[in-house]
Amino acid sequence: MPNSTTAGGFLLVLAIVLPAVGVLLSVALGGRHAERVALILMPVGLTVAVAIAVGVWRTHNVLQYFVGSWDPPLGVVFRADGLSAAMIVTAALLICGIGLFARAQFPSPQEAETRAPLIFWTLLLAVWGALNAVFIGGDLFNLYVALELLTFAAVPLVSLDGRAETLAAALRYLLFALFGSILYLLGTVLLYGAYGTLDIVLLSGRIHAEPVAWAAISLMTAGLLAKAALYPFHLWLPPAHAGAPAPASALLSGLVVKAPFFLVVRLWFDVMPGLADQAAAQMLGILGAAAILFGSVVALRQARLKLLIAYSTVAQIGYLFLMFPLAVRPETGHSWSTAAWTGGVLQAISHAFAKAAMFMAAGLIAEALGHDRLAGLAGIGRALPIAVFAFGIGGLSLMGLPPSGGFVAKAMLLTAAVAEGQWWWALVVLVGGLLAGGYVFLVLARALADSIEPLALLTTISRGRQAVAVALALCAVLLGFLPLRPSALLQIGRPDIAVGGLR
Amino acid sequence: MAFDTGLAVLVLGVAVWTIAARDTFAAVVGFVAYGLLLALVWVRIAAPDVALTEAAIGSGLTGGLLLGASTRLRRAETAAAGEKPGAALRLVAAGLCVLVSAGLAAIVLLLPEPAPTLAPQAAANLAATGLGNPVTAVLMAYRAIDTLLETVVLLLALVGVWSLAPDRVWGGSPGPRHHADRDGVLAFVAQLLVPVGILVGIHIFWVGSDAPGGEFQGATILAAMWILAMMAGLMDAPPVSRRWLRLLLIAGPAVFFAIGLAGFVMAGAFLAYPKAYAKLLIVTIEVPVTLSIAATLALLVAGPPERKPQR
Amino acid sequence: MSLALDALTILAVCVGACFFLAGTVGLLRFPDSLSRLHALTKADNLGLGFVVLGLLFQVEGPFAALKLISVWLLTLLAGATVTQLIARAARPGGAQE
Amino acid sequence: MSDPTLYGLCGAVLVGLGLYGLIVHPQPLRKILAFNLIGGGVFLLFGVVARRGAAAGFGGDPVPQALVITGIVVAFSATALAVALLLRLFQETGQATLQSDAPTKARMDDSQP
Repeated sequence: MPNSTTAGGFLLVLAIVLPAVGVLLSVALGGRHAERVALILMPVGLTVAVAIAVGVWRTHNVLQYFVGSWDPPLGVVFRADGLSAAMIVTAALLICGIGLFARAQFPSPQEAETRAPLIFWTLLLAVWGALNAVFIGGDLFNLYVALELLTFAAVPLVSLDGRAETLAAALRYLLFALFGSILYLLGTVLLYGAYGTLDIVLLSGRIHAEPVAWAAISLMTAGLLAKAALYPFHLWLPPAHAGAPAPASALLSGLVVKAPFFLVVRLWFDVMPGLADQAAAQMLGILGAAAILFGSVVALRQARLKLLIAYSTVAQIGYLFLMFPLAVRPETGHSWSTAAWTGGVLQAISHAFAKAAMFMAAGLIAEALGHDRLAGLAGIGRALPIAVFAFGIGGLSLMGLPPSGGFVAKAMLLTAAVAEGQWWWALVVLVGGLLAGGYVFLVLARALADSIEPLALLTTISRGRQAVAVALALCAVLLGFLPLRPSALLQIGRPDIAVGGLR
Repeated sequence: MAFDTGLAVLVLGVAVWTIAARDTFAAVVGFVAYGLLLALVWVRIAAPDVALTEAAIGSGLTGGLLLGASTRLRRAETAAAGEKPGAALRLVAAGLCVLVSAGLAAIVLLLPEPAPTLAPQAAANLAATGLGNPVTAVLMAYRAIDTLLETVVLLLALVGVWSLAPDRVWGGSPGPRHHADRDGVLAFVAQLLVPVGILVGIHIFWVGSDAPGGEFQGATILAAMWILAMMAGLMDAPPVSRRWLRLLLIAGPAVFFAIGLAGFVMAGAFLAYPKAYAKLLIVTIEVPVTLSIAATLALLVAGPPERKPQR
Repeated sequence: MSLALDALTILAVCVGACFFLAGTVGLLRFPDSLSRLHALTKADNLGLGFVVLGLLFQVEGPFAALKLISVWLLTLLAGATVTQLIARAARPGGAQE
Repeated sequence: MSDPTLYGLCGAVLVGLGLYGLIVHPQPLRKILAFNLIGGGVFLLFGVVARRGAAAGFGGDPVPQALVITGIVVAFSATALAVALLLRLFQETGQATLQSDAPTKARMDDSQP
């Protein structure tokens, strides 16, 4: 680990500063210009994201920036390893897609400023900045501020339409998120009290297996689980994600819930590498399995498309946590732990693309029909073929069928489970895939059925918006062409696992 | 020691009251007392900067906000109180919470001796910042990025609050219009207190670089004065679409970002200050930040727009 | 000299504390809002006045003294205002806008 | 027992108390109140950590003290957002509860997302 700012480290600063300055500009210039600010920043931000990934890939080392030239533990460090780079690029691609998709829904007003466009475009940029801050944060308290930034940007998106039920959903979301933050902060306090630093790298060198560390990590993990909506903390998610406008749902389900998951990975594999407890990891796996089964079964019983997709998010989040019992090995360097780790991270990325595409498709369908009741979907496959196609290939990834990112991810989890003799996780993966197949086909069968009377669409849906949904779904498919082994990019910056892990 | 024990018992007593009180309004009153007592605790553990913040924001602003909400919700609160969970669940919850408290208490007793600290490093680098108050040095130099993101967090919270306005009143002013009763007590006290308060706020902010105080504490007092002036009807809350208001809100973070980025050129890093000008630059940041925070805090208390804009 | 000052301080602060005590007893024991307010403000204003007076013997320099006196004055002002507002709300017929 | 430890124990109990309130109170306003109570406890624990780290002529470690100031401001903005949401919900429904969503469910089915 280099002990000063690396070349290209300034890119990390830009990844946070650009969206944040965009937020300020949107507020200052007002709702008539907020969309333009966002559209100008999108390609710039995407370039920065790709540049970060290229930098990490070419140097085969972490990018690092010492903010204000202060050394940790006094100062704050930004760090991007392979995992951060992958997440940053994912976020940038999705934000660009969501931005393009949302233009028709939140157009700039011609004359006086209106509420929804100003809020949406400002918060879209805010979510972006907050996500980047989470992905590159190297300091636990700075990460707390980033998490709060994310919460405050995400919650108002839920209640953008001001209906009573979305207000209630937003309030419930906020209460869960605040509960999570305060637990996270409590853990941070204990770690500082015991080890005198908040810097992740310094902390990983000082932390021991002792009660303080256990308590701190448990509190932080519990808090993050509440934010990530892992079963049984999932209660807030379905109404919030289903009630939000489609672009916001895509953002929330695709990206926002991944941030707390990302931090759990940071805590378990970077803050306390090799200390992680097998029993605790099994516990996380059990919660994940419960989420998969519960979420999928409830999704099957939904009458509304957006709620179905939201419950499917509850289930898919469960897969993310299957990586802990499989990847946490006190004896590091085991190749299967690397496979499971990569599988979990790939699941996060491919689910982001697939779920965003599905929410977009659902939004378009709802916009065209004026409702999203499953019972009234007949004939929509003919009217909006591209949107339904996007939903279908997004669903492919959720089921874990090839070729899709979801397939690669789940296959890795599966092989790891079999190879380690923890076959029960393999069973969960398979059953979850079958159930996902059930609810995806449930929707497709309805959508592709012929309607008895000709379908009257409320509005025409532009091809461009359907194309965005397809493009994101295709990204999830493209991930399926990755080779079925630990990805080299994701391993950068984690020497302890990579030792025997890379083939 | 006796004083500390008494204070701790008092804090706990008020906290129990806040949780156990039947009436929400009474609970909020308990919370305000809790905040003030905590401020006293902060003085006892040698953190006067935090004491000021706790008294001003933790107790004052938060308390005022919650008091206002509890009076508006009075009817609904008593109705909702009936949904209290059964005794079994409460017992389980109590057990869980006792467990958490006991665990935390054990950890407090287990904390290492001597305690790890960054105080020596903070002291060693103090000269480079030109500041005398180490807490301000942490906020404005060592961990300036936290404070910078903090100003954005505040702005986002305000955007979130504003987002709750119904569309027909967008662009209008927050809250009900308070009519000035020129002979009223509130108008009288506001006329008398606001100038004094502004002076105190500026003073608290200004001494912050070398003594307890700083931008957050000063800004809170300024915000309180603005709220008082609005409540007394001396001035109306500004419509949220006003350009000057928007610029006032972003001025702080904008200058912070600008000087931070200038650090790339001047001192070779984001948010770094060249030694010779460090204090000057920090004060240049703090002035607009204080104003922006004051405006944001006051508007957060005022709530979302509720009146149609007048065009 | 300093002993005399200390004695004065102790005396004044004790007198102030007595007023606080009386005010608190009144707050708890009096039957209705108006008489409670009556007890509270009279006692507290005087009580705080004595405490400030007592502390004045200990300060260094006129500026600190000024600060202490302004604390008292501001509390008086705030107390009087809040009392007025509460009394108005408690008056039969309630608050009038 | 030194006074920072005493206040540390106090903070531990405060966290538990607030947690209890957060779980058992059905009213959102009481939950918000309980959240602030926990916040006070967590900040106090951080203050105790700071006090224990007194060195170099400072009465406490300035780093945690500064972080607590940031935390208090964040907690206030969170409270403001939550209260605004709650008041708006009350305006719309005449209720201030998250539990009984029976009336909202019926509307959810035929309302458009």
